[in-house]
Amino acid sequence: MSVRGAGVTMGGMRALTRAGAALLVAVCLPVVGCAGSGAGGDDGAEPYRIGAVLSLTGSYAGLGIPEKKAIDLEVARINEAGGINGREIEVIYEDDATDAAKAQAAAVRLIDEEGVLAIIGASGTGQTMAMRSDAERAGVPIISMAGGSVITDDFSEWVFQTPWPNRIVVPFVLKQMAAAGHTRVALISDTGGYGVDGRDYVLAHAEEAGVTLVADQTYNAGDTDMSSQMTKIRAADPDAVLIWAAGKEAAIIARNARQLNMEQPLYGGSGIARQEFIDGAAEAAEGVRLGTGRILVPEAFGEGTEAYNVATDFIARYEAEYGAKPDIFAGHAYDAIGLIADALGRIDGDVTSEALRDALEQTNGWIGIDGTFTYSANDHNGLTEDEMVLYIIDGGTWRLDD
Amino acid sequence: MIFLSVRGLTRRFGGLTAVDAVSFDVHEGSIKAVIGPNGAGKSTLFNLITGFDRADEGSVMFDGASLVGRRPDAIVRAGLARTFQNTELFEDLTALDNVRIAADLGHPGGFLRSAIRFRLAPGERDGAARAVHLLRLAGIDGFADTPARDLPHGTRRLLEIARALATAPRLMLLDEPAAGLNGAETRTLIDALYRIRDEGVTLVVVEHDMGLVMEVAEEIVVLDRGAKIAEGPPLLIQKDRAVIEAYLGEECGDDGC
Amino acid sequence: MDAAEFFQYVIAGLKSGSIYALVALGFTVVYGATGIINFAQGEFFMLGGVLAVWFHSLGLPLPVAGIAAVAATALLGVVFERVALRRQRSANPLVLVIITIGASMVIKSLARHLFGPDELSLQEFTPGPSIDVAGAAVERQALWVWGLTIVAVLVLAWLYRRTKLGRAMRACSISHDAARLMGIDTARVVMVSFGIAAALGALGGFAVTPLTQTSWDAGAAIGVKGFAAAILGGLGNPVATVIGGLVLGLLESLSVAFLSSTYKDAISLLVLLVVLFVRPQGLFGKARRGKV
Amino acid sequence: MSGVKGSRTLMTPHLALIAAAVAVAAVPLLTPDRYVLKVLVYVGVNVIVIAGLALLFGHAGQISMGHAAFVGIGAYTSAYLVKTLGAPWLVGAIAATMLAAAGGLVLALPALRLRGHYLAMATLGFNEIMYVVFREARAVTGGNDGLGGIPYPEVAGLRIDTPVGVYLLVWGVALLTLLLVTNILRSRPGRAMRALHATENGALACGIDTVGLKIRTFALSAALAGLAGALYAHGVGFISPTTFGLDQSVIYVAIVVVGGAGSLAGPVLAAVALTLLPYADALVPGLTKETIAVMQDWEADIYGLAMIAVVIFAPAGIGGLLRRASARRAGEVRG
Repeated sequence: MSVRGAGVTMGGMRALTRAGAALLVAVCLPVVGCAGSGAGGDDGAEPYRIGAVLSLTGSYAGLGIPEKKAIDLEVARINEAGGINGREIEVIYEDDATDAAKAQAAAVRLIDEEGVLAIIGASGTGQTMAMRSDAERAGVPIISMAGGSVITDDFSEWVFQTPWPNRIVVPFVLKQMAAAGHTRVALISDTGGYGVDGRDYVLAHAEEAGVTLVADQTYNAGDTDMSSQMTKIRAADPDAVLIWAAGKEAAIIARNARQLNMEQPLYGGSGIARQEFIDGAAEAAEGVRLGTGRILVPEAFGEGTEAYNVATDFIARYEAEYGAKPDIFAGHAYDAIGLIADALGRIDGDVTSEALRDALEQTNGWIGIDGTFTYSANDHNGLTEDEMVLYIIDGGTWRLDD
Repeated sequence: MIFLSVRGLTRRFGGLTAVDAVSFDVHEGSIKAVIGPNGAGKSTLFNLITGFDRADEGSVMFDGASLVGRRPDAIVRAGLARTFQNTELFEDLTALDNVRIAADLGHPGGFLRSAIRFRLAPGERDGAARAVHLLRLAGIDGFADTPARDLPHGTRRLLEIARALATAPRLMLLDEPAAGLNGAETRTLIDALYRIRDEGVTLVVVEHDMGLVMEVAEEIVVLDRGAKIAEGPPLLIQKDRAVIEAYLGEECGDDGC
Repeated sequence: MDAAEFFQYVIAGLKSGSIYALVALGFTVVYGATGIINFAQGEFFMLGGVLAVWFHSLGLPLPVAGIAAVAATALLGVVFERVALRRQRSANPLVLVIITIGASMVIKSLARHLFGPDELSLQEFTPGPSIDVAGAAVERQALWVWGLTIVAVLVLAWLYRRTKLGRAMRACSISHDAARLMGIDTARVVMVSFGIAAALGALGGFAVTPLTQTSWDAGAAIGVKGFAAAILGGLGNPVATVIGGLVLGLLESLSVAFLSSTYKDAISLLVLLVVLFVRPQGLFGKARRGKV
Repeated sequence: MSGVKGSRTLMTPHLALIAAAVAVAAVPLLTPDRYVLKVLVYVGVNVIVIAGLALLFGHAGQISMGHAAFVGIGAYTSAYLVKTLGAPWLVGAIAATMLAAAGGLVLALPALRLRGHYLAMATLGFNEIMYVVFREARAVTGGNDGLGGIPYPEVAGLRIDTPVGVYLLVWGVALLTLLLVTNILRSRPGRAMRALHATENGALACGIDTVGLKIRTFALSAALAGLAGALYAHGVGFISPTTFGLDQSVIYVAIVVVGGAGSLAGPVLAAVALTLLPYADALVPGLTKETIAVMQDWEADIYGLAMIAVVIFAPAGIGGLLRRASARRAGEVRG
């Protein structure tokens, strides 16, 4: 009897021993894992180490993959040309799997373990924001390729941004709509970061641009049909519909509008400046107007200008290497690595993260794909509405709207 | 003294009246049997009394308090325990732990109290000891460390009785305790039933084994198609015309006469 | 709101709803045969679309590409059951559920490796302007979606009621042991069920891709909707399941019409929770008898 | 009964936890690596969540596909109170725990009526609804952009702002949680949970108040998730809705099953292994750049296959393997 009594408790003890063993494994495994890693010696010929946190998997994989391609292409070109100040550039990639916590851990690893000078990334707004506090702590500049306005609106002296945020694109598109006489505007936006950010700017700038919002609908990523929302919009009888969305749902919206026999012109921004939108919406894409940068039709830069040459050169090299034209995300990445290379070349003396940040802030008139960048101590986006052009989709491709 | 009083208990499932205005009393310290052909409503009756099912009409009084509308666990805590026709044991746990869980009822131990402490409560240690004692009372203490799923059929029934006993009941409802038992096992069961009764637990037994019923029951209630058709001591029930017809009817149904 | 506009919302709801229904049918078929929820069901939907695009890009005509995609996905369902699930049949059902969760991760990721991270498009089966039905515009492709849903339900109903296999499936849904006693090869029934479920999901994916495009990650969101629809329908017979899907689609569409598009998912789920609270077995599920 | 004396106290088994505590304390001495500590903070947070879910799901048999939402409730509650309203961290953490517990009470209501897949759907629906709330209640949560710059934890005027400090705090709480959960499992409520899991009718017949037990277990499990959320928010400094989505809830359930229902050590081990797995490329030494790139690319496949492999080869989970191993050892001793 007494033995049995003890047996009950013994079982419990074993359970605890096992829990203890589990914990031991937990704490010992990584320790073993990390012994031996660490920064290498310092040598004059050591390459400049730059980190890149990209969404190579997860829902933003479509952004991260072209971004990586563009960075690879540019780094190879720079290094073949002898590097910068005689030193090559080495990029250490991290995949954040479109996850904020992973992005942050990746940033920590790049900073503390790889000792990078700067970080390119992330692909997404949330991931960028997650990396911020560690970048600030360590004093390492970040150049984000995400379009969220919050990235540079909520200012940090360590965070830069290459794409045109909604702060720039939304007012531009609204003004274009007003100029075309579409003053009664209906908005449909996604509930993800891009759509919500865009919607905020539409609400804030509609009046100033001279348009009235007559409908304001949203949808969620993954929705398969937006005809309810479009029916609602149709009932509001707008002059034009503004689609502020990224991803495949934008194409569904265009289709739904056509299916509902809506005659109103459709407008959009950078989010629909993708070939996949045209493919997905097919005929419904015809006549859709969108405001974004000039990369889609390089002639927009003005043939013979330096910007035109930069863009066509990049497009040609990218196409030769990967067999497809670069999209806007590749352009964001081209600018990110290019801005860093430019800043590195301008540093006199010790190349440190802080010196790099200062040099980035002094960027003045650097010509990239997203535009001509002029950063300053209080502007870390460096672009203006002047970089925007209005396209119309015609015959399955973009052309400048006249 | 009337310990359990059932009055006009009725339960309908759709168009079927499974239990139809059944009334009977159980005296303290007695053994009462409920018999009837298959589908007579015996198990449903037990479920109604023990709170596992809700009656449409009628009342159940136990030791002066109404059981109507009370939850099954509250009824157990009030001193009325039960077993199931298809045993409901904790299959992965040992026989000892099966009983011990029911024995836990006797002592305190909420979440907070359990979480923040380094010693077992005295009651919990006693619980283990009491569980062993109850297994011995049921004659199955040799199986204490065997998981319930590995126990022989007869032992499972006895274990369920031991578990019900661990809740310190004053009245126990046993649903076909002898089903599937062999002769020797039935003998063990009968002995156990007497011992339990002698410890002051009143018993109500649903049973098909007429030998057992006639031997242990002081009074018998006979159900047919949900209604009570007879009640009385075994000798009278054996001669009751309605009872004989009910059972003969059943046999005819099965064998095609 | 005039009648035509209201009808337009109803059309929209029925369109989403029938997509949910096709996915939900896959859940119900597997549930009936095995008693588990197959978390890879959404991935079958994704594969139907993605594979159809791929076959079509290889030069197969659209209908052939569609049939090939459905067949290939069905085959994958069967193989998945044989390789990953069969030997575990006796195990805890939870183990099977976890295998389906792991499989959904792998299928999704493999699809990205094979077909890339971007959206893929497919042309409409019968291109053309939408059709006017009582003042509401109905897309031609939506007619295909409905038509295929109806065909799928009829075939399923015929299978369940009129064929030996269907009777075996129904027997399995009641009790595997009983089915075995009746001489039914339960292992085969389960395998076939996975094939049918995969085919149903793939059919939905194929029918919808011309409307929505598809991509490697299209399965997860639709999987949740399909599960919700299946639960709403009570995880029982095909007709109830389809009604569950349509009700869910209508709930969403009418939320947009009368309440808010931002909260439509929350609203429809809230309604689902209330329904479950009132009827724990779903709208059409059979209540368990009060027997202990 | 005299032989029982030695094991009457819970002291002996607690030695294992004390040993674990020593090991936890030793890590920062062995490696000053911030990255390792950061990853271990995620591990510690998940251990707390899993301890609670193992109690609810693994032992009491009540499935919750909504635990990520509780983590989110805790994270946002604490972040909002501390960052926006300037409350002390301890107040934030306590409020986070309480509010998550309240959420657990709400979710316990369907659990009283629903079983199996229906309960799974209800809890899953709860997670989706909470996700919409996290996304739309922008004044509190910051919406999709998330909430950044959440202050480091501060206890009794001591600001825990070093990686080592955060690590020790999280693991201190994790160990304490394991201690409490172990005690509960070994006592009356733990046995009642196992009974409920095995057969609810049997539990009722033992006089167990299954309604109260479900409600309390849900609340406790949710409270632990909320506490974990508060630790996550302040340890990481940034939270956004995607961290608390349905995917994460599914992963939690998977971890408990992979770890083995009815076990605590198993799920804890599984939580550790499966949380570390996605970081393996950075934690395993000596990998070439190419290997790392391949591992990153195939991470989801590896994760999924690992999950499948464990449950196929050990259907009772890691806990089952441990039980078998210790039974074998006991057999050898006896033999």
